[in-house]
Amino acid sequence: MNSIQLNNDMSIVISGEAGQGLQSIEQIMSNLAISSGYNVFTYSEFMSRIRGGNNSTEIRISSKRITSYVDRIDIFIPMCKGAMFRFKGRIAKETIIIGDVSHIDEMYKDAYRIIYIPLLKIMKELGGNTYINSLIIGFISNLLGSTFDSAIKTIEKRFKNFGEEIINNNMEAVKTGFELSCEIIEADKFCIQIEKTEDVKNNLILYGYEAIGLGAIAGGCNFISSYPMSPSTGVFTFLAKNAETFGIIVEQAEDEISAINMGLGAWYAGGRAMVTTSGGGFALMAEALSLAGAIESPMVIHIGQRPGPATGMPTRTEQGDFLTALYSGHGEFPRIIFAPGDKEDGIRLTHQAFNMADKFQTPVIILTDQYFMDSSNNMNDFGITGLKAEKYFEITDDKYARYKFMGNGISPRGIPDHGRGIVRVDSDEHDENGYLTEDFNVRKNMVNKRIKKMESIKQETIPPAQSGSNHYKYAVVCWGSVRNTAEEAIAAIARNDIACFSFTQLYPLYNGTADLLKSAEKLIIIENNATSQFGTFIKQETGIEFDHKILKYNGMPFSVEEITAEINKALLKE
Amino acid sequence: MNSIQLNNDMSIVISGEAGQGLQSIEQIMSNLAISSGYNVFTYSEFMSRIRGGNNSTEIRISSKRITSYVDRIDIFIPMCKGAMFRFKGRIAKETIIIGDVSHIDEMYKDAYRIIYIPLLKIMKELGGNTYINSLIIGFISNLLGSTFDSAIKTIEKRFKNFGEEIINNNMEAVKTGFELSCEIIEADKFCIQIEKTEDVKNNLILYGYEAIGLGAIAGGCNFISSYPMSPSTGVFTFLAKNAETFGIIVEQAEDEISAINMGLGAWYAGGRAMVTTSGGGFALMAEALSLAGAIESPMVIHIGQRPGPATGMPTRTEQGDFLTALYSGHGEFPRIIFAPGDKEDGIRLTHQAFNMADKFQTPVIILTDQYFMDSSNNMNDFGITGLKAEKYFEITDDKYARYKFMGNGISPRGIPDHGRGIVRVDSDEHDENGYLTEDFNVRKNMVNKRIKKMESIKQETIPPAQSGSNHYKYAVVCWGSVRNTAEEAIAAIARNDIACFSFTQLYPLYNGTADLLKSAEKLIIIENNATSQFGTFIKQETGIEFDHKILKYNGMPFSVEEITAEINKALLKE
Amino acid sequence: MSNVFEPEVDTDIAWCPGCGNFSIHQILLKTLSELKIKQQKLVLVSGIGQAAKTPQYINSNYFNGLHGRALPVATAVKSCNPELTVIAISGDGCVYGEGGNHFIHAIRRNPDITCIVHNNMVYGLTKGQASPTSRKGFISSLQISGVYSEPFNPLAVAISLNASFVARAYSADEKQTIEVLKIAIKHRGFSLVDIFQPCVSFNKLNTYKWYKENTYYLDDSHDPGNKVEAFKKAVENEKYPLGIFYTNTDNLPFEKHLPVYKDSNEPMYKRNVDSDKLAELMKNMKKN
Amino acid sequence: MSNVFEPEVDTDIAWCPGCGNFSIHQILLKTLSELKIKQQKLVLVSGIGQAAKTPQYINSNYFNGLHGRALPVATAVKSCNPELTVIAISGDGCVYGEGGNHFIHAIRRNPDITCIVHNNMVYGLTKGQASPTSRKGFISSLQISGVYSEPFNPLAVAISLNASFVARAYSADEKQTIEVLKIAIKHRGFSLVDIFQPCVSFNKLNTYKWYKENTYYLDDSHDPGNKVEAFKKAVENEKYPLGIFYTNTDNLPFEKHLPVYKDSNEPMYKRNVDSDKLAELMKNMKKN
Ligand SMILES: Cc1ncc(C[n+]2csc(CCOP(=O)(O)OP(=O)(O)O)c2C)c(N)n1
Ligand SMILES: Cc1ncc(C[n+]2csc(CCOP(=O)(O)OP(=O)(O)O)c2C)c(N)n1
Ligand code: SF4
Ligand code: SF4
Ligand SMILES: [Mg+2]
Ligand SMILES: [Mg+2]
Repeated sequence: MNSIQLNNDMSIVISGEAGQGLQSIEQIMSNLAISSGYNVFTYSEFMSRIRGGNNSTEIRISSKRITSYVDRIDIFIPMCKGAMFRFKGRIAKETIIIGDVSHIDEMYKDAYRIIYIPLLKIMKELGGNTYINSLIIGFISNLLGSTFDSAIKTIEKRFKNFGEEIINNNMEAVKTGFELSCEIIEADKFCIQIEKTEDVKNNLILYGYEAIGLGAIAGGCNFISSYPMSPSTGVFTFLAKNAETFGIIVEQAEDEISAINMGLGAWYAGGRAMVTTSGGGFALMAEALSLAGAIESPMVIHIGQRPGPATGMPTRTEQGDFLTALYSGHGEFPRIIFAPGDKEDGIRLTHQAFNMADKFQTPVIILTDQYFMDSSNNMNDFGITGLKAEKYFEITDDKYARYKFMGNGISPRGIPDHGRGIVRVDSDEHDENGYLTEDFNVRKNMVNKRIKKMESIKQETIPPAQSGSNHYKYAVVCWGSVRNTAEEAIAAIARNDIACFSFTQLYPLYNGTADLLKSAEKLIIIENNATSQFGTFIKQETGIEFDHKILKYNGMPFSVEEITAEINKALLKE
Repeated sequence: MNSIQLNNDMSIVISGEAGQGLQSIEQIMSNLAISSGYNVFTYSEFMSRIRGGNNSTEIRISSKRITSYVDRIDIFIPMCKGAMFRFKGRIAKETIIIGDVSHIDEMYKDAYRIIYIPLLKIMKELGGNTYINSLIIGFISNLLGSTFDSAIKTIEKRFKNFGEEIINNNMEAVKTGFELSCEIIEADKFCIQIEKTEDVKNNLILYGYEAIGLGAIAGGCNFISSYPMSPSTGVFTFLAKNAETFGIIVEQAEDEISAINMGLGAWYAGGRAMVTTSGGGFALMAEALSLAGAIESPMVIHIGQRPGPATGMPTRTEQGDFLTALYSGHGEFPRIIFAPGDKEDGIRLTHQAFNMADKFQTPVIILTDQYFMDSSNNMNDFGITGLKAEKYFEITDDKYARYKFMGNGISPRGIPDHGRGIVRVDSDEHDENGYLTEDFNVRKNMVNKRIKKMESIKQETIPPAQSGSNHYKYAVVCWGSVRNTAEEAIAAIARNDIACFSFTQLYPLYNGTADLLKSAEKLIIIENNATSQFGTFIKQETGIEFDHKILKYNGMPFSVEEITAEINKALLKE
Repeated sequence: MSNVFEPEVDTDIAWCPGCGNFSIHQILLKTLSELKIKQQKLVLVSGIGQAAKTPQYINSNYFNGLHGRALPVATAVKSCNPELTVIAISGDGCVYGEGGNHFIHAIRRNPDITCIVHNNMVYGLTKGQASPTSRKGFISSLQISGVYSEPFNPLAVAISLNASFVARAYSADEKQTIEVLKIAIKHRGFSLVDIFQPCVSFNKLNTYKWYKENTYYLDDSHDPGNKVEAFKKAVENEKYPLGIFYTNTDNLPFEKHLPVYKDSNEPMYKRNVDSDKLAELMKNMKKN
Repeated sequence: MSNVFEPEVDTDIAWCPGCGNFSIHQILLKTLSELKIKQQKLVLVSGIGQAAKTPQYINSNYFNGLHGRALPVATAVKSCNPELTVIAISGDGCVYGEGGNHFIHAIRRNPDITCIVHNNMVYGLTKGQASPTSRKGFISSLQISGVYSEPFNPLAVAISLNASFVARAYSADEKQTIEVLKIAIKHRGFSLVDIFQPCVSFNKLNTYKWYKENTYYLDDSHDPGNKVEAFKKAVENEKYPLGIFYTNTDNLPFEKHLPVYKDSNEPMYKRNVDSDKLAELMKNMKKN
């Protein structure tokens, strides 16, 4: 086998069973990567089971900032038998396969670039399969040019609560891995050249669920009641972990209906509540979403999308719930929908969701997906502590009327026992005081009042992030988690007549949307769903139709290569 | 007061408290009307309470078939104090007010046409206020030219289970009313001339809820599980009443979630199930709707719409739930939405809903509203017994696979123990056999399969009913229960350049819709909601935008006069 | 003595003449006044139904939410501001039917709230269908040949779940019911007060007369600290006992467990994000 | 003897090595085979969770529905075709958490189905959060400082609702559990079999050892006909009794009440609309 050279952007995929500790490898590796001066991106894809099956993590390491998933695999590490089967299409002749002979499928053994390491034998010596991930960490860390010391330190930290024997064995495993890899490098089989940069060393590495969680904390979230549901649970767990520090009430509800009704009770009493769920759980919240509309309660709802309908593929990704987020809940009332593209969007928009919900007394939905939740990358601390939680409720007096008619439809929001006023909220149609009414005129005015709020909300819509050319013939539209992948693809295509518009606010639609799009000759939309839901909505709002739809709905996210190829195909079609 | 003459179309409004028996009057009067040879239409509007408050019924009696609500009141009968307050805008100088002096508000007493009858005194003599409705029945029946005999017979039938004293007192009340009215007619104060026709004598009088119930029976419904919710409960009650005769399993569920999951269980085991609910209950069914999509189960869902959001106005009417019916439930899967315009539509479409649900293995939603449910009119028996319940499931063999890939996406549906096959349905993504799968390719194919069914469904869409001119410059679009009112208004406007398109299938949209509309110079849409949901959808599907929207959302249905005036206004705006 | 909780305006109460709800309304007004609860500190949470209209007729903060969903709302209100007195008040259909799951789990959670159920054994507002507590044989427009399901036994279920306070009262007995309610509201933890309430319009089976004939009061010999005895009483159905069946203080109230109130009782609305801590968290995340 | 219910294909079972689900799976296969149920006549209904995957590994009709919703589906299946043997099988989170309301009301309705709950006192599939049956103090990624809610007591609740058959078993005791399951399935009416099941991945509190040490079998002295005694046993929590706690045949099964089966046992799928009767109904509606 010839010596292998990898330059500036490397994608490592490690594949194993659930329970083999892929997540640890991923997290430790990304920490090692930035401390060594590399940019890093990771994405885990896994089955809906706790042990066995086949999961993988992609770790991209690069000299430039990278934040998206690629199909390309530079290094593939199978951690068990059967770990290669699902990667047939992605393991290329250029891929370096590193692993135990017994974990490598026969078909690769002749024609592919394989570096055998006697994983099983070493494991046996160490006394258990559980050390395999430490070994791999040692192995890769050397490849990346980490010092042995930093590798060891990370492992030590990781296992500090595990008793001496376990720590020692893991250290031993790291050491073995490190040495193995030294041998290989020395044997000149390998050469990785990724430019280092000091910049990243002080970076954060954030998963999507952490970004949403941090945004929530910054937005003043002090109440979360939810029901576990993949892929949204990470947000819940993150807030639980930080509950004591930040004074957050965390309660696992008996079901999603309870969760959101608790959330509404919390806002009513002066808390700042959110729920986190997935499409199926959100479906159960529809009635209470409508209640938020009726009582004009703030509410923040995070939906981590996964493929539906029904249970679908619990641990996979999709963007299939936009229209149901937009129209769930009976009756007519305002709402706001965000869909963060990258982790920074995740923090900012979640923070903003709390402020907007409070300001406009309306539910705000944040749409992410499994790809967003379970991918991570390094980023700057952009000054999150500067984000303020704005409170919009007021001290009430004797004459307080919860639904006082105001010019813009937004009545002052009171809180029980905060002032002398009495705060009445009612799911029935109500008068200004919150008393049930059957008066047809009051009804009409209350509908108008609620709908009126949309006007103020529309004044604060966020324009899509634009990348690519300013003088574009081709406009590519995407939303939510597709953003970074699309942007990287557009950058790769490197034409000066193409622009990419990544929407992070889906509803209400940025009012300059038609202007942005109509100047393009050809419009392309990219969505991780089967029916182009956002495209449908843009048509409804602007009359503009997309010429080409790039849709994916097999449960996996788009890769940079796929989008690149599909856009090129679309451009060729002219 | 001068003698009063009413010709061919008379609108009587009786107003009283909940509990005074307005419904009995309405039902008895409409029976008397058709047996006398008149056409009849009734509509009840009532508060969300059991006693007290103020409710009313409008009874229209006409020589022509009439099926819609008018603002005009020819005769107004207050049955208690405070019964006139809400009718200020509708009681005109021409309105004849008939009632006890103490029930008539002062403001009317001088300038309006009042016929005083000593209701209270008579009631006192009979020994109770409860006989007031029999008296009014007697009174009106004579006005209508019913014979005394038929009035008495109807009352006798009505009270047959109530003990002799009650029967006698009611008969006495009818008699008194009849005689009073004779006196007035003799005094020549009154003259009603409505042409009679033999045609109607054999007609049915159907309420909306009966139409849906009959359609369900004709469609082979043999299972209904629901949770009571106005205004949809009538359908449930109707099926319960007929359960034993038609072999229908009727179960009041503990909540709406249970109701629809029971429905899905029933279809799975070979039953034909429906649920009936309103927007709030439907919101709770969203997850199971998605389940129906995933497991490809037939399901029939009736939504009786009422004003939202949340509890809103429980006994009022609105068309505010179209978009939520269209997009509720996470993930992407086919569905069908009907919205009957008149009672015949109600029967036919509900019948068809069962057959379509079974044929395409998909949920079918029927959208009505309180106006539709609680209005009645006479109609022909159009041969409902000719409607057949078509069964589409098959006997299975050893090799049976529930989700076998077929060209059109529709796999043969098997039933447990009907054949040798094993029937596996799964809310997770599944393979052809119904086993859970995480295979990306199978996932993609299953999505395609489900979406593919839309093609077949689209081939059977129902065009909108067209009335008015064939060579139109103006096209008016409406849907659901607005149909008859719009049609009567268009007929009243009597121009030869206007056509009315009443949609009874909302989704998928009739594929000739763009063709129908684009030839018009001006497009008007009428919807009983605040945001023109169907108009929004038509724009999304066809790109066509409406020039003028006639929207009402105060909880009451449109009247013929309102639509007439609004259309005229729109036409003037040119 | 003027009662601040008396409705401000002369509202038209939407109940039927003779309905047991009127007595419960009066009982509640008196209880609140006698307990001298500060008006601003009271929050009534209800669902939807005839019973659920009660807060409309009380001059108090209220959250009149969705059918079946009063308890999660009440739990959250109390937990965001433990200084409030929170009463969830609704009908039997609302709490035991649509809201059954919240009933179970609110009891397990044990927030310091009082749950008053107007138990008329029927769905009043929707015109007379059976409720979970309807007796077997009860005939309605949906239960054509009578209810055949076992009636829901809220007391026995609450006791099985080791509820903190379990009582039954009768709307027509003002004095006793006020007494029970006062104890219930003062009791720390989840208190269930199921109140038998005649529905004169739709329940012709369980009338004033029926209740009179089919109830009796638990006497001093009953020990509310004894779970098995309480259960025995709760499953009696020859005659239905009234009074306090069961109390226990085994469990702290929900909100007392919450770490947010460890160092401070300040209600949530007064609190702000600690940006120093946020900065520190960010710093820690960097190191991972 | 070959068992028709053995999975057809050599499926990769998605449970963790050592999980109690494997024993329950084997127990169920043996029970079904010993009961000689006709393969086509068995329907397994499950929700979502690790337990809920069981039907995937049995060669049987199944309806693998939504999390929490097995019981309404199972009730309807049985009522549309009473000839079927219907078993609802799911986890503790599914049946007692998300599905708690259906649990209560299915018991009241009393369809002749068996409800098997794999009670591992944890949410397995979603990675270890507390379930309604988790013991106090159980620590998880969400219950950072331990569960403080009273654990849900399924047996006591079922007994309070006068359930037809209430039993608890333990997954590691194959013989006894098969015995209980056989009786449960043959029992006419709603049968609850709560099976203690170790979750080796997420429940480090309630381990095989813990179950062994904290359970014992009810002996012959226990009278399952005595509700109060059954309740007493159900609330024991020093050690948890195993076996049949309570049975009663007070109530007919749900489907036996249905008028549709008054004159004929024919399942619904074989029936057709009687158009003569429809014609007659139309005629009657004319006369009103
Ligand atoms: C989700 C939902 N389902 C159904 C209804 C209709 N509904 C309103 S009140 C009620 C039942 C009322 O019964 P109960 O709670 O016993 O109160 P009561 O009127 O008897 O006091 C129902 C079914 C609703 N409002 N929301
Ligand atoms: C509506 C809904 N909410 C949440 C989930 C996510 N979910 C799947 S399984 C599960 C809990 C599993 O616990 P349990 O029922 O005890 O089963 P186990 O895995 O322990 O056998 C949850 C919360 C879901 N699928 N649907
Ligand atoms: S319907 Fe029954 S519960 Fe409702 S107000 Fe009337 S009597 Fe009372
Ligand atoms: S997570 Fe627990 S319950 Fe699930 S398979 Fe693993 S051990 Fe069994
Ligand atoms: Mg009630
Ligand atoms: Mg479990």
